[in-house]
Amino acid sequence: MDKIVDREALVGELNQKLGNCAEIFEDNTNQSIKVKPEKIVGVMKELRDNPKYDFKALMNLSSVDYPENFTVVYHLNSISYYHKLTVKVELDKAKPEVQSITSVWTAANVQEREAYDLMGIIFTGHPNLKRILLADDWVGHPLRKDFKLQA
Amino acid sequence: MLKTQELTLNMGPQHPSTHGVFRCVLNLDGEYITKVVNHTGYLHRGLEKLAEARTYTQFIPYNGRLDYCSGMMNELAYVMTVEKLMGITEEIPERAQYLRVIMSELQRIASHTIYVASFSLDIAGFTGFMYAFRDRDRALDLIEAASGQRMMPNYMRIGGVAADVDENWFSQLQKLLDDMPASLDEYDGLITGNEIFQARVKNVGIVTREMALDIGFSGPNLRASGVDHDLRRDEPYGIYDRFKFDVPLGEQGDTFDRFVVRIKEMRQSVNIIKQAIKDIPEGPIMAKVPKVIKPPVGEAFHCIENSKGHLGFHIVSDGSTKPYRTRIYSPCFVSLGFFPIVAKGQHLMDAVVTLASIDIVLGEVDR
Amino acid sequence: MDIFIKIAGALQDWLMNGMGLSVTASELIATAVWALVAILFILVNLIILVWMERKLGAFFQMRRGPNRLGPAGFLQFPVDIVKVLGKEDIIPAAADKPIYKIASICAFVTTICAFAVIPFAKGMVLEDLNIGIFYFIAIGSTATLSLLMAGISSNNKYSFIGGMRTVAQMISYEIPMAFSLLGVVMMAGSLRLTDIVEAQQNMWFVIPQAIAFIIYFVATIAETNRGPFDLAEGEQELVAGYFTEYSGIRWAIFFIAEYGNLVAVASIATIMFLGGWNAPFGLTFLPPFLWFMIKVYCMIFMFMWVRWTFPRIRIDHLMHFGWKFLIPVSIANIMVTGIGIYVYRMITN
Amino acid sequence: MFGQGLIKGLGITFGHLFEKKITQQYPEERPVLPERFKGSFSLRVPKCIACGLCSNACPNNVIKIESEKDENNKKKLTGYKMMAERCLYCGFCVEACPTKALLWNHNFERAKFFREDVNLDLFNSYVPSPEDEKPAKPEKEEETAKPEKEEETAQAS
Repeated sequence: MDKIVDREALVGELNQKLGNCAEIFEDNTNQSIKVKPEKIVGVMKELRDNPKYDFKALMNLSSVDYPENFTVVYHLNSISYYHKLTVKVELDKAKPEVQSITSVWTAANVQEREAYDLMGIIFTGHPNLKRILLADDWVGHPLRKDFKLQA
Repeated sequence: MLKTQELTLNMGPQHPSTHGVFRCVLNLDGEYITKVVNHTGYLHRGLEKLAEARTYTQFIPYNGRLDYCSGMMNELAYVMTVEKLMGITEEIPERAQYLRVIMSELQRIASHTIYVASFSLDIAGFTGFMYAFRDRDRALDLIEAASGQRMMPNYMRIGGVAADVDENWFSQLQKLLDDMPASLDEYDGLITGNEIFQARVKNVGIVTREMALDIGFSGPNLRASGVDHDLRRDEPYGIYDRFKFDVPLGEQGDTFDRFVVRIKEMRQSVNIIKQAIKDIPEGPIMAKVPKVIKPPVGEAFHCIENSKGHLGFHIVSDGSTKPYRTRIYSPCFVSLGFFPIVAKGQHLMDAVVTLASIDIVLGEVDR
Repeated sequence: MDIFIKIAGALQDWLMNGMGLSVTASELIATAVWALVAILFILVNLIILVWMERKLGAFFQMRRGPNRLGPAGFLQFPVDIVKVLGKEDIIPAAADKPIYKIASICAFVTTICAFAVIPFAKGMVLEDLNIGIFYFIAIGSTATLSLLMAGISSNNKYSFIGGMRTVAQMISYEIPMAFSLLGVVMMAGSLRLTDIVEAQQNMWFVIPQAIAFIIYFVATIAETNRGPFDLAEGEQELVAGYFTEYSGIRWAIFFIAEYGNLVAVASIATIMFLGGWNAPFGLTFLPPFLWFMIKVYCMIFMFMWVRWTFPRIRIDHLMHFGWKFLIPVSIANIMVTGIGIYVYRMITN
Repeated sequence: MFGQGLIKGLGITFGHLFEKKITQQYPEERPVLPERFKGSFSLRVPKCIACGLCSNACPNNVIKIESEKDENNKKKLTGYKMMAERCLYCGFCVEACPTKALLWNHNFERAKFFREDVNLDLFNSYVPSPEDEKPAKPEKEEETAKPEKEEETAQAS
């Protein structure tokens, strides 16, 4: 199956370089780490530029509306080592704000706009945080669990 | 000195070369583009939200509506993600695995021929369009014979495939495979080798290696920029590790490379299918999966090499029969972000070619 | 010699003697009748041409083409014209209405005018001008104006860009076209089209003027706005170019004018390079008029073949090709022709 | 040399000029449909046991079943409507049918002038045929789904 990074070493290195920012996140995939929302840009830059990890490409930027929090999930993929890493950021239900990683990967631009559009997560520092799929005058964020499906 | 003024041109949503209902607002200085703003969402159907209201099995047919040019592969990506979530990836029967490979490569041929066709049409070569559609139709005929539908096959199932195919089907497939190289040579002669075509597409819309990774290109677009990365070879899913094939690469990442890479890829697909036909065993085509699918709590992200790039599904399960969250990572949507960057400074005619070269399907962009 | 000329003579005779009209009046009436015949000729050709374009396009693409109305779909276009006549004539609210309305008619008129000097056979010409080819080129360039009128008056951005492209393209390609014809004129020693045809009785000018023929061929494709030089209509980026806003019969007139132009330029190519009505290899069993038409249709087949094979060229390449390649080559061709004629005269004298 | 590609292209198109045409003259020439072709639905009413599995399997709530209990406390079908205007043609209903009462047919000419006309009323439009009168035996519900076998036998009958 997927090659997975040695998470303990990774978390240790990140914490050492950027201050206390990351921890191992236990789930069924065994490839996730949790990062503090205000440190995400630094962590991503490190993951991209550190030749040991070499995550040159951001793949998926997903967001999940869990009952207790919003989670933004970044799936990273290395095209040289072919290993994978899932970076999770847990956000407050009342104020879902996270730093935008557009400066790290341009690919995040549209995906962050989509996450804002459908899930209502605010990406601070995004150059153009507007609705991308829905109409500009749409009310609400449809992928949230409290959004009522009609028809 | 005469006063000049920029022209704002709304290209789309109804426009011959925006491949559907994509709209971009162009600022033109003469015929040169100074600014592009993308507007998507005209085909948004809320598939991610719909998935939350369907059971795992019931969502399979909706995947054909994502990228309607490569329905088989979308379904494959979805069912493989669910299988990963359930932990039954290893239990898929051999014959089903082979059928999956054959079908997805067949669909790749169909999808790439549509790319050749629409690309040819976007530089006003109508005849190339018809030749490519002739071959696409034969591939679709085979998909229809196997699944019952041409474009939205609903053929993949969680744990296998829906239906088996017989000897007659294989002999027809063999005929298509025998004819395909000649057809590809025909595209090369009519389109690729044409000097007017080359003058139109070479050195247009160049995406360098670094830029391609930065803007999230994947699949053929990424390989056209010279990045040697193919999920089928590097992180083989299913049984792709059993086949030998080359991964064609482009040199400088212009529209010409993106076109040529796809034509070469079709040759490789033919190659893969030929190997698969030779080895395909008899046997069951469905694994033993419960009738009601209830994956354990957790999440899974799986990515396959779709015809447009890496198509991924991120499914979060809460243990019930319906997914808690389904996120579709669509290659076209991410790739489309490159258009405002690359089209700046281009001629209007080049912008059309640039847009056509990344092979967007609006069903997947807007979901 | 030819049945048409006999009819013409008989008509004029009848008008003068039978009706008792004066010579001027009878000539006026006869000319009006011939003009009408010319228009009819264009329209009949048009039906064949549109049918041929559709069929050929379809055959190149392994389709069947129109095949429902009439034998092999031959009546498709006449029926289409009837349909188009019944359509609403939409004029955009923001359009410059008078110009918008007359633009399509202007395009048609210039096409008709071009036919005035074209000799279809010996004596079968409306007006055998002594500056025939000059007249043809002059009339041909005015067609640009009507397309520009259409493009600007529509008040549509696509039309506007299309109109601008037309002007740039047609004016640039006017020059190599005229220059390529100059070599032939030098060899024939006359601007009169009938004289040029007579001069080709022994050898068609396509042989000594092969380069000029190719230049003329390319330049006329651009002149008639056909693929691969159909930038003005550039469907993929400009929707339909200068006639985006046109509908109904106004659109159809543009369409007719385009095909009329095609016949005109193919006729000129036949007259200038392919020996006009002269039968090849002494095969005189067919009447000259038929030979002329066969040659014209061979030319048109070439135009269609090129159109259905090649993709569209980019506008800056088009300009470079016109100004940096075709014009120098055509000028060189004139010089070589001049030297050749000079040397030839020196030898023969 | 410049122009070689152009001439080659011209050669290719000329080669196809007199070739056999590949298009179909549709209304006169009927398309050859594969056996599994999903055109429209037909319901063999006597075989239907009104179990509702098809309706459950449907992703889009297309199928509306009306049934009543008869004297033996057995369900009897009294209405079977398909809102085909929102049907995905996925075929899950046909796969789910335990008695092979619901089948695909090859009637693909389904275009109608009004939207409502697309919907199918399979119960009322049923034409009885002797083959359908064989006693309907509900198959044992298998633990594992084997739709491929079901489909094959369904088409064979």
